[in-house]
Amino acid sequence: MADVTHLETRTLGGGESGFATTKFEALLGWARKYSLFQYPFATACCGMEFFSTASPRYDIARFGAEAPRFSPRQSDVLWVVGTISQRQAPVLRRVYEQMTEPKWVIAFGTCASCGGFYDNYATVPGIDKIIPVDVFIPGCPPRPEAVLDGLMLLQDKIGRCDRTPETLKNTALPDGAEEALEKLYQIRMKP
Amino acid sequence: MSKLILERLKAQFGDDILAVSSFRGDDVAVVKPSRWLDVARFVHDDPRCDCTYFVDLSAIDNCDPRTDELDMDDRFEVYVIAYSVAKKHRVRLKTRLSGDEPRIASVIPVWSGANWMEREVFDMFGVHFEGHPDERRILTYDEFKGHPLRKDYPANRTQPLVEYRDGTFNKLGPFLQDEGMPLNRSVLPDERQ
Amino acid sequence: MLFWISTTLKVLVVVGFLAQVAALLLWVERKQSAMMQSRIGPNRATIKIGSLEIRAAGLVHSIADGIKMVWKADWEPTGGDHLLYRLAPIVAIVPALCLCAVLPFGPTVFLDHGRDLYDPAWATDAATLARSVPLQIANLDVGVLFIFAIAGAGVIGAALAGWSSDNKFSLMGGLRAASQMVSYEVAMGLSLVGAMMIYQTVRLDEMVTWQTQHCWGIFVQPVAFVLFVTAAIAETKRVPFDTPEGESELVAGYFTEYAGLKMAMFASGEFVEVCVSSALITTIFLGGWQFPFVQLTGLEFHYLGLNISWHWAHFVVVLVGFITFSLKCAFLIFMQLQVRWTLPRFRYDQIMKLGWRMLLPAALLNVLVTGTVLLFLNSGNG
Amino acid sequence: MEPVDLDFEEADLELPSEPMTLLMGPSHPAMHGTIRMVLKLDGETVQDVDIQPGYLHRGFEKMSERGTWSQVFPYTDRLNYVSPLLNNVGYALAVEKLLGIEVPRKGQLFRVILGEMSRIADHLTGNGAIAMELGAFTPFLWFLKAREWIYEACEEQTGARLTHSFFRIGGAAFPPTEKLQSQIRSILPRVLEVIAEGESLLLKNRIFLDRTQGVGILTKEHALGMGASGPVLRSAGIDYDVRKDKPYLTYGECDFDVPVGEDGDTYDRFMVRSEEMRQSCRIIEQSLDLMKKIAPGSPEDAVSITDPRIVLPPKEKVYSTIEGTIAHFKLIMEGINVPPGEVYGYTEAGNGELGFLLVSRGGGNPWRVRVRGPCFFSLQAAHDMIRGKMLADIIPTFGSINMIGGECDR
Repeated sequence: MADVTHLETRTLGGGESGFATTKFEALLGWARKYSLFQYPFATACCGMEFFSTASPRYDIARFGAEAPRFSPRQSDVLWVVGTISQRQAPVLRRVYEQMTEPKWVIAFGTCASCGGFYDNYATVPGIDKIIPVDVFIPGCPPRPEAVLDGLMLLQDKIGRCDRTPETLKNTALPDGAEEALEKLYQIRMKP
Repeated sequence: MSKLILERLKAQFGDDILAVSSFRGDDVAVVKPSRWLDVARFVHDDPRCDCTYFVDLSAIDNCDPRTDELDMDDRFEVYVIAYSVAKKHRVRLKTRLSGDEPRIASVIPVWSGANWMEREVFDMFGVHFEGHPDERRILTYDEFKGHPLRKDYPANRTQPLVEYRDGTFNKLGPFLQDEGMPLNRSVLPDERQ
Repeated sequence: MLFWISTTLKVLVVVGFLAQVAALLLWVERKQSAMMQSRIGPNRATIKIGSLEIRAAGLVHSIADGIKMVWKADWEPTGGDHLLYRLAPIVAIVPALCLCAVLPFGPTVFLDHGRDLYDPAWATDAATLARSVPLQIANLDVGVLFIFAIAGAGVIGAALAGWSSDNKFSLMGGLRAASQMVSYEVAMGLSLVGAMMIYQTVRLDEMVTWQTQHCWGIFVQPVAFVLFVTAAIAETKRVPFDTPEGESELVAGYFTEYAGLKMAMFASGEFVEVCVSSALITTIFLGGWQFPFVQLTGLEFHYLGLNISWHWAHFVVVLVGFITFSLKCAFLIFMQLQVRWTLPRFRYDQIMKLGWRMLLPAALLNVLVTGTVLLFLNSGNG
Repeated sequence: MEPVDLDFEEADLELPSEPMTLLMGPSHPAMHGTIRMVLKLDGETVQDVDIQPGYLHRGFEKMSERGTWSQVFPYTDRLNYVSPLLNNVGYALAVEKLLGIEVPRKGQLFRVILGEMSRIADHLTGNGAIAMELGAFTPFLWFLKAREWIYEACEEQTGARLTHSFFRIGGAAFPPTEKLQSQIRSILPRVLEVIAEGESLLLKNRIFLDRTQGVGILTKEHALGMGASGPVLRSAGIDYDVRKDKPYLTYGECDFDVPVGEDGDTYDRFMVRSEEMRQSCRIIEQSLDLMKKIAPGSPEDAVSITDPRIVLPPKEKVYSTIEGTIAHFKLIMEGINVPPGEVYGYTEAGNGELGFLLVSRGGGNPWRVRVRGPCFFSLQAAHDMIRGKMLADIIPTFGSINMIGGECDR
């Protein structure tokens, strides 16, 4: 049985003060948090849900993570979207090294986080074997809502200047959310 | 399904067609390795077969490392599927190769599409194709040792190109060998370690 | 003394405005694309002052972008030419800023206008002119020619960036940018020749004066207007002419290897160029700061049997002129940004074909037709 | 006028011009993250290209040999992840061919309906990607908006947005929900409207036409020899659609057309895809009507067969009866006992003929599962579509093949 204590992760919400931050650092953190240029390293199935997250319904642009920059020099967040095979690994490593500081990495989906059910000769069992990761988003593929949650978790961490790896956790729906969703659904389904 | 192609093949090549069968509507002809290219060309060029559409080319490893010798005869079955768009019939040609230095003629002169498929078979099974212009690995990388789809290659023997980071991770590692798997996974001998 | 004070003030205002314009246009572009794509667009960033939360409909995101860019780590390629690499973004943005020097962004301000407000003759009086401030930083005799000379230097920035980055994608982007900008400069210059023949001047303020007295340039030179707008979009390297930085082909084109502030300079240089080209189009074809039927003394409408003379105070005339100029520019900028989200991009050779085989002959033809008509009219008169 | 440098031999010059080698990908925005192209460029012209797939090779075929027959389903989802349900159907039909069984009528119609929904999602993404890669971002997002509605309907039926693993050997996991008819009927007109809207932005646009027409031409003979299939083959003018040529499920009863192109260029592939979406809508409408006609309670009115050796018993039986528990245990732990044999089952998936060559040696595990991923073949044909064209032409050509990494590299 694995030791559970080290699995504890911080939940969304902040309010922790482990780091002595000056006003200037707080300002930088604030700016970085709302100006995340992303590098989508989209390889596999999760890429479809990554598109969905950018699509009109979920609109990742609301969080300031709009501009995809395909040049690693100009990007802040590396989204590793999908399975990383052994053949792809050097490429990923290179792209990570090419990014300029400060940089963050999000492991999007189970395959990127731990290899998923591709436990074989071809795949890397989790990108944190190769590069450091800030946020793990579980799911195969994760729903866009989970992706947005993961992005918010990252923003929260950036605001706190916190670099420990974290995993997105299940959060319960607030009261009345299900009824509201059902109502929304009824409205949307009207011909 | 008409068995026209199989009859034509038998009439043309006689004993070089080792066996024919039609299982669930799939017409299969097993060919001697030495006549592989000739049969393929016949199927493609013969106006009554007219199989100009290249469907698939791959291989099957028939060796069970728990019971069989690795260099057994008939270890690899290479097959090619061809289809006739006009006549709407298809045929599967097969040939059997020994496990020791498997070698067969390339069918690229007949169907140019066989190029990547033969590279894939070479990559996955180690079957060499004589006359292939560009025999490189295609799905795995050049540094890869062995041929992953051979039955004696353990499924989870990785050959990383990038050295794994050491250091502590604040999360669970990937699934271990015996975690979360059904009881009857066919774990081959050296996979157990 | 007045000259130095007013010039310094004007330079500060114009450059200060252009420095902000990138952030503003970034916001406009984002929100506009969001509207077209039935999205919401950026809206999460907030500035908290006490209990007050300012979101400004996502404008705060642009501020965050700016701050982040400044403190993003800089990077330089190990190969390539380091001096040129550092010089390139400066060369890219400075010409665009220089262009603003000759653009008249409002009517001349007369400081002692109170002397004789409604007599049209006072505007040409020598004493009045001595105490006047034209809303234009430098009133050069060469006017339009200065613009072509300086705008031509803009290409060097892109080419240098592509060359010194030590990256093949950058190199191709730089080459594409250079050839495209040089080609379109020809069509751009020729398209204005017709307008210059009609206005009989190359000075921008006199062009506006001509349009104030007669009619807007777009009505006498419609072909030149279309050609000039097309060439101007090509010069700013925006969709559909954005092959030098086409994302799906060349990753980020000539500034692939630029990070942080240097990349921000390229990006904002592009927005400044959009702004300047809009101002130029306004000045040459849309009557500059002139509001229809407004003369130096106020509203003058003497058509269709109506005779309306509504005298305004001088500062109102100046204000109306300035606001008109800004609105016209804003409209053109908006149009240029809108093109970005609707059109696919050209292929490199198609751009060249369009430039050399369509725009250039059309511009030459325009010169010919304008000349013939002018000759015909003049001979008829005299 | 004679060229000035007619006398010069390129090699004699002090600085002879040489072709430039350009590595494109795998992390290039247009290469979908999984393809690397090594280009030999003469200025902007592509002299030669070496297309290198394999960056998403995840060992599908090896993994299939390790599990039971049913455990392959989740892997098939991730082959062509744009239209997972079509892969599910393809694999299920191949295993059923090996077993020699046929699914009840309602199950067949259900497969057709969900499969065609998936096909629409696939083509929406593919066509949107062509537009996006040409720089027109807006139509792409409009198509994504429509795709969301399809995902929503699929989620309602199967419980998952993207990777459904819904169909089973011998049927489906669940019968259709009550909302099936109303939901799909309300979605289809709106999807068609979005398609028309997106096309109105593109098809009357001179730039789009110039960029796609006459670009990336694939000739008939070449397409046949290369084994290209689906929209890529049909755009080259060959009328081959598995749904018509060897009807499976209930496609034989449906009235639909197979759009065929003429030139085999990028524009034709775009048009074939968008026409196929309209035909898919027709198929779905007809299938919904056919499904309504099934008498309730008749043997046809079931989505799965009842053979306990193949289909899992209902959950209440598993928990309440010993027979149910044992059947469930045997099926899960040992897998479905498939008799020895070798079949090639093929269906029309989003990108063309999706074939599964299955070899069974008896017992619960497959001996060999070979997938004929249609993109792998189309991508191979891309070599000749790209060579000799310009650098910028690679992007729409490659986009119109609709290369899906999971299916191509497996």
